[in-house]
Amino acid sequence: MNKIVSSKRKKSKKIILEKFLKKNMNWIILLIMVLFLSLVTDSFLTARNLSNLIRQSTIVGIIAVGMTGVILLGGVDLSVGSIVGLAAVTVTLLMEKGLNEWISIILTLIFVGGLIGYWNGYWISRYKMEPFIVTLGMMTIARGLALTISKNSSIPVKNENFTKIAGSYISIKWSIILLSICLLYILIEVTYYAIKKREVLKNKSYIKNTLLKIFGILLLFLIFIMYKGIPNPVAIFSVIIIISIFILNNTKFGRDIYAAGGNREAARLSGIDIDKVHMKVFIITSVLAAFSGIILASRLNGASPSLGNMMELDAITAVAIGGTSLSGGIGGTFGTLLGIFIISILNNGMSLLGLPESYQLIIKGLIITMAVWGDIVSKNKKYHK
Amino acid sequence: MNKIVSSKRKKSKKIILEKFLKKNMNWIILLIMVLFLSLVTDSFLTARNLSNLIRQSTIVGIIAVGMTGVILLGGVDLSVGSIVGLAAVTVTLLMEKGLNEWISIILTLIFVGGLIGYWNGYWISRYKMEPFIVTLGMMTIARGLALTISKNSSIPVKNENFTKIAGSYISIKWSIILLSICLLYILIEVTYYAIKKREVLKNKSYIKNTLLKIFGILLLFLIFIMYKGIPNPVAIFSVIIIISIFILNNTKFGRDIYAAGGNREAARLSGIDIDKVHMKVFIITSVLAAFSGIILASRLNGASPSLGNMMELDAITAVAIGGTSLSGGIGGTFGTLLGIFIISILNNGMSLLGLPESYQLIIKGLIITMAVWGDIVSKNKKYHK
Amino acid sequence: MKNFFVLILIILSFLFILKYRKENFLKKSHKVKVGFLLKTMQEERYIKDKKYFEEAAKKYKMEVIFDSANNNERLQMEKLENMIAKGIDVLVLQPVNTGTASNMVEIAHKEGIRVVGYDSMIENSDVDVHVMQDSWKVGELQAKAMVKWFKEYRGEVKGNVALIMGQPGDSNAKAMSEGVLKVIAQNPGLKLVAKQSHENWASDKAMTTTENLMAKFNNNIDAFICNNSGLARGVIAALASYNLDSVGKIFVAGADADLVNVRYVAEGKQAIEIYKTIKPLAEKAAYAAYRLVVYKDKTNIDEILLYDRKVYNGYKSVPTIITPIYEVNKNNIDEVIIKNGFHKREDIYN
Amino acid sequence: MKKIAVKVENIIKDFPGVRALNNISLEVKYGEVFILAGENGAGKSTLIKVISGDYDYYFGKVYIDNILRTKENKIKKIAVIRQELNLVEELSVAENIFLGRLLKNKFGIIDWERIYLKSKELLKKLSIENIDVKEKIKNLSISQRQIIAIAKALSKKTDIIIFDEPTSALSENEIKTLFKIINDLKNKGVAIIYISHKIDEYSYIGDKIAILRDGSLIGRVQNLKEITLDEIITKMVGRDISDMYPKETIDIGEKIFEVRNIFLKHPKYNDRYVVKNVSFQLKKGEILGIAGLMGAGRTQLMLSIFGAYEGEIEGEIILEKKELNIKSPKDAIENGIVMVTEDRMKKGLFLENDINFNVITVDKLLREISNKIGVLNFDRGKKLIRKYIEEIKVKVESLNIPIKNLSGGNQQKIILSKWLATNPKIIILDEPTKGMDVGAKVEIYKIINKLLKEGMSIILVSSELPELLGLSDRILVMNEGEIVTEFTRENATQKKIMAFATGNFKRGEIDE
Ligand SMILES: Nc1ncnc2c1ncn2[C@@H]1O[C@H](COP(=O)(O)OP(=O)(O)OP(=O)(O)O)[C@@H](O)[C@H]1O
Ligand SMILES: Nc1ncnc2c1ncn2[C@@H]1O[C@H](COP(=O)(O)OP(=O)(O)OP(=O)(O)O)[C@@H](O)[C@H]1O
Ligand SMILES: O[C@@H]1[C@@H](O)[C@H](O)OC[C@H]1O
Ligand SMILES: [Mg+2]
Ligand SMILES: [Mg+2]
Repeated sequence: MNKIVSSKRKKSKKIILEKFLKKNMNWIILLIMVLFLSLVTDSFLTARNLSNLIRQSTIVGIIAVGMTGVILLGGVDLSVGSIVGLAAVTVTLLMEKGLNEWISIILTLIFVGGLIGYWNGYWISRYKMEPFIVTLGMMTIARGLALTISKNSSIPVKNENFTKIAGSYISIKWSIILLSICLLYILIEVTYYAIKKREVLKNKSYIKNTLLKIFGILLLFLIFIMYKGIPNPVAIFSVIIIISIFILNNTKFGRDIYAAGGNREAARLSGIDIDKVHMKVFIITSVLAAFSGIILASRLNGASPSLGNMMELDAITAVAIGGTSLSGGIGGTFGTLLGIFIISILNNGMSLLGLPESYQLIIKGLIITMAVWGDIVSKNKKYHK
Repeated sequence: MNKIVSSKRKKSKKIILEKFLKKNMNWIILLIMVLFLSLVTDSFLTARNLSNLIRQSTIVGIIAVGMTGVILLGGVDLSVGSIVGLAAVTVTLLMEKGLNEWISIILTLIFVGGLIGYWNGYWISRYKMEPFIVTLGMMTIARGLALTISKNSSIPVKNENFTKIAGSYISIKWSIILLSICLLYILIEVTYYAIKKREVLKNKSYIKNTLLKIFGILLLFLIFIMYKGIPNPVAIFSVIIIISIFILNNTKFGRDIYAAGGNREAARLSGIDIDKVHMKVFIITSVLAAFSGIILASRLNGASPSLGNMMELDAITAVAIGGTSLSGGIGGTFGTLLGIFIISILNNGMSLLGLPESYQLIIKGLIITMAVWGDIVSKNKKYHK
Repeated sequence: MKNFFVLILIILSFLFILKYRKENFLKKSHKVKVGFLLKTMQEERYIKDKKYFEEAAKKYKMEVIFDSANNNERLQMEKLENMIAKGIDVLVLQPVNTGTASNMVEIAHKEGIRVVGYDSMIENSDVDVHVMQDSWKVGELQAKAMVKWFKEYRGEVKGNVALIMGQPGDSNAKAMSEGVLKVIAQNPGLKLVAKQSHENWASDKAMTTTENLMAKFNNNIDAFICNNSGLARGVIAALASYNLDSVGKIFVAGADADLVNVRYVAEGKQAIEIYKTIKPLAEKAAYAAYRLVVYKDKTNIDEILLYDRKVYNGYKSVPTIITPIYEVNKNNIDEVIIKNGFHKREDIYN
Repeated sequence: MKKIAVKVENIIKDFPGVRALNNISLEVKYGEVFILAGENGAGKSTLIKVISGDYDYYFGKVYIDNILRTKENKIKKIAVIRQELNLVEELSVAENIFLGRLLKNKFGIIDWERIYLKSKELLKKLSIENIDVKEKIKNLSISQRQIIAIAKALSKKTDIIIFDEPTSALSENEIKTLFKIINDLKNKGVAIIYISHKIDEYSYIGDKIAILRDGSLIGRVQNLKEITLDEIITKMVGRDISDMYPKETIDIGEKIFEVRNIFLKHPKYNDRYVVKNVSFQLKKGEILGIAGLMGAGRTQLMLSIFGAYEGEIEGEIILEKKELNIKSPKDAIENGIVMVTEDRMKKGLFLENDINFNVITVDKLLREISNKIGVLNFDRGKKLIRKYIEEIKVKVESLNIPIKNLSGGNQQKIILSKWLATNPKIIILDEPTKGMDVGAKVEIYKIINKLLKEGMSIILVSSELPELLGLSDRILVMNEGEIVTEFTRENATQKKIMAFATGNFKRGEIDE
């Protein structure tokens, strides 16, 4: 008889449970956090707090969307945090100079987001420099610029319209309409598949995703209808998320990103313009970071040059927790969204619990490690080299 | 006649100059900085300032030595800055509890450096997690720990001996003796080659290096003899540098690092225990960071939990400027030393010039980018993926 | 698949709870909830802020919801939102950024929560009350002490001064520095030879700056004025290596009166510290918060509490309770620090 | 009786979805050369990895010198030359040879002197003199690397050596040297397991043969004397292969493509040329073979035509009487020139992705199936993929299978179908059948014929002379970056080609 050299064989029941646990590690972490917080605090599971929480996640969330693209390419962008600060300062200064809010926003997106992205992209694609070091340099430069143009001080916003951009809510009526449209769209899609392409409905992960989407929308319904409607930044963020998922999955550009991140050389030899892909991704990321800075300035009613400090690390963390491999090629925005929520719930929960800052840091570090560990173990992913 | 498809052809004279410029980009940057600062400020080129400058570079320098190993493996360690803070706080607290300074130092090295390094190494080697994310988690955790154990406050040092460790100088007499020994060693080596292995002396880069070493030591002679002798931290740092160069070039462990960083799979199949190499490197790096924290506490006569903030980025920058490729396998400590000096001279110079912080940041970012660009262009190195 | 449904079920049951949970359920408790939101806990002094505030709140039978924001203004706004979700009745706020905190006041006001500005001025805002020391005055006091020192040790007010500033962009750092600069401008004999910000208030960076300056001016600097105690510690550490860490040789001033610095003052290494009285600050803030809740329906602050004077913050004149700041020098440590219970005698001397 | 070196019993090794080895038992004795034969994906490399101890988990037993291998007792005495070479590019030749076993002096410090000396010795034994032992691996060609990998295994001084396709990148001369060394080793009593797809090598050096198909042993282990090559092939593929090189006569048309005076500068050394003054023409429906030894510059020449060469290029490229300015592979593809590169894993495949992705991810195709703003039409994409996959007869259950789970042959077919979908005029094949079994090779050859019929022209770079001779209409021979001669199909022979490839004759000289 064969003897088993391997000691890995276990009873099948155990394996199934283990597999389940591993496969859904992030969801489990999320669930445990939610359960725990609901039981221990009075305020976590209120529509208001959840609405806050979702809104709070948008600032880093917008950046993390761009960062997902960068990390899919196997790179990293450390300059986004400083860009947030620089953009916030720039947009407020422009308005202070008397420019209309929309013009200020557009100028900021172009000159802060676009130019910095171009700079990063230039060195990275033209000279094949490491994104880490190029964006580290830019992180320093952009912070210096923010300090310089703001003369080291904070700038208030007096423009009411600007403040409304991130400060107000979509009315409950419109919120209901919008969410219903989303729901309808999903239902139509399902029906379409049911009629035209039966085989899709047999795909487990498709079903899982659809259920998840429906469930998510219902949850949002509850939250936003019970509390003021959809916050503007959340609406903006949702649009960005949807567009980015669409781009990554359904456009040539998205494909190019996966190809360039998965095997640079093979992609190049397949005629894909690697340099252009890098350039575009870094520009988009910077523009999104600038946009995030603008929203932040609007939320804060003003700006200071130190805004966005260390935000790059939060964004990277969200992407990593969301299962995008730091060596590129694998992952996507949907995971990042999950990552963002894990971090936001964590921050929100610890703050509701009134934990001291020092403990918050420790717990946050532990959870980051565990979440990424769960992701790695579950997908049997490994970092190479 | 041949037609030129590529437009890249240039005249040969230009090429030679260009080649020279490219090849020595970092040295040229260094030289320009030194020249500029010598002309513009009265104080840059004084023994005292240079002695300061070298001493100032040791704190980040010690960390950068460890970081060189980590980066040679293709990883990165973001936790070192927090370890500096945690170690500084720990060692002072232990002394406050009445422990002898040496015992406190050893306990700190073991329990802060060793344990954290083990933690990082564990996740990275056992689960093949990305060093970036593991050490990012640890960066947060260690900072939290530092805040917790110090109760957010600064801790004084009353122990005179401890203060002396980093505060005092090796007497001028001994400094002369030590430096002379170094010089002698080099001369003996050259003589040995001249007699036994003529061909080595024909090796351009060997001659260049030897001349560089001799010149360096003479310079140190001048500086340290004119000003108080060798500062203790500089002596310590020198020893660490020499050991690390030796380890990387002449021991199995060192070569294993290059192999593992250059081609993980090939190294593994050659019987190299990749996991162990990672474990060792991360432990050494943490211990060095802890050591750096201890020296910093000694210099400052006390510690506060926020010490070392962002120092990881300085260390990584130094390594990158020094020509170690962030994707692993290429580089070494000697380059890192150059990188450290570039950064230190930059910081020192800008501070002597009295530039405001905001400009300092901009210039620093630009120089980082240029230096690494120079390195990449000169060696035709590229980041892959 | 089955497992997935279990998961959904669990989540659905949560929804159930969510739906049937009335928000005002939170407000059932009768205790007044006061939110106390600091900018960070990463400085020594803030432990005291928290402790004194909690003690004082207890006296008024208020429940304290405490949080701090890691020096991050975005985070601070989020924390405020969390606090509001927890149902606070009144807010005591130390802004991370004095320039952009007005929005937080507005958010709180929209929820019917009144705001006490703490420690620093919340500019351009409709804040209800300020309880603060005057940061500008801190700088002024440091500089005046320096002038006195010059007269005493040098016979004339003539020499080189270095200003060691905190986080670039920090509004308190800015205010303190302006106070210093004004005094220097009034004394033509004083020359400002350096003015350098330090990222993260890092004391090791201050040490490096000091070393560079001493080399640059060949030890010819007479005074260092620092925005906080940590920076002053860096300066002292650098001076120590030249044996210049002594009041007789070089004047060093810090602010916050951290334990180590008070010790330096006692040992004669550092000339002065500024003690920003934290106990009265915290107590007055708790008092103001309490009154603001109790007299919710009154709009005129004059009828609610006693304050020192009105200070214009760019938007309106804010009723302000000013807490004292003191110079700490070798001779008054007992009186200023120990008697107030700020540090213990045995901690300072031994 | 010879002693038993390796014995395996009832080995089963599963990968997700595949049983790579199914109940394999065999033994290898000292002093014999044991051939492992089998198609791509038959499980040869997997068996090697089980034997050498790379895998911790498998069913069955492995004995080395009659000692059972366990997790605790891994017995690391076997030297393996792996299919995927595994050298560290940034390190020197010498260090790679001694990697993991660097020689030390009595203080435990690495003794570089001895390492260099020993490496030189080893290379000398392999009749390689032109490789500097201090040179970095990254500056070597693939064939040179292969030799270093062999040297590395030989340096281990063990008495069990496994060669997993050592000759697929070697020239005939080098192969001869290698065989001499293997023979010497055998005579010294070393046990050797030898894997190769070049079946004619078997009778040359082998003693025994085991044939694997789909993870199972076909028949028993036999003496090579008892079995004919045809029988081996039949057993391997499970059917008869009548004609190895099914060359079909196709009408060769007009000149379609020409390169003139191509010079390629070395990307690092400005004064060195990798390719010098190369000119040639290609006609419609023609297969132009290019022969040459390792490092002759064939790959670089092809890369330059394809727009992927990294250094400076001079010369003219003319397609259908139009001069092209090709700056990137994209330009080449646009103009109907495509290239199947020699290093499949590193430069051809997206290993983490499925078949779908691998076929469609070509700039041109992606653009073809997307609308103006770049939104992809997956239905159109799938149709395209199916069409070309069917055309090339890849048998796969689904297009969602990760490409890394396919055998080498199937992977190569996927790459071919991807290029076909771009509608090329000229296909450059660089070692297209490297490391493939006979069955898969013949299939590739059939595809090549089909392509010619459809009006394409092919440039075939290959180190396997029989393949070149069997398929090409004309053969160019390169030596040190230059084309030294040209043969027609009729008057080319292996011997003549080698004479020119080795530089023994120069351009214009007439042989014999
Ligand atoms: N790491 C792996 N994961 C999954 N499947 C694998 C793995 N390695 C090999 N396989 C599969 O196992 C089978 C045997 O592969 P193996 O590499 O042993 O074949 P081989 O006989 O060496 O083929 P070739 O001649 O192409 O080298 C193939 O179907 C292959 O796809
Ligand atoms: N990227 C590169 N950098 C430096 N040298 C290179 C590079 N690529 C190729 N060379 C050199 O160019 C020469 C030609 O190599 P090429 O790969 O074209 O040979 P080949 O004829 O295809 O041989 P084979 O593939 O059998 O090794 C070799 O001497 C090689 O060392
Ligand atoms: O007390 C100081 C505070 O006023 C300033 O704003 O931040 C640093 C502290 O040390
Ligand atoms: Mg194989
Ligand atoms: Mg080739």
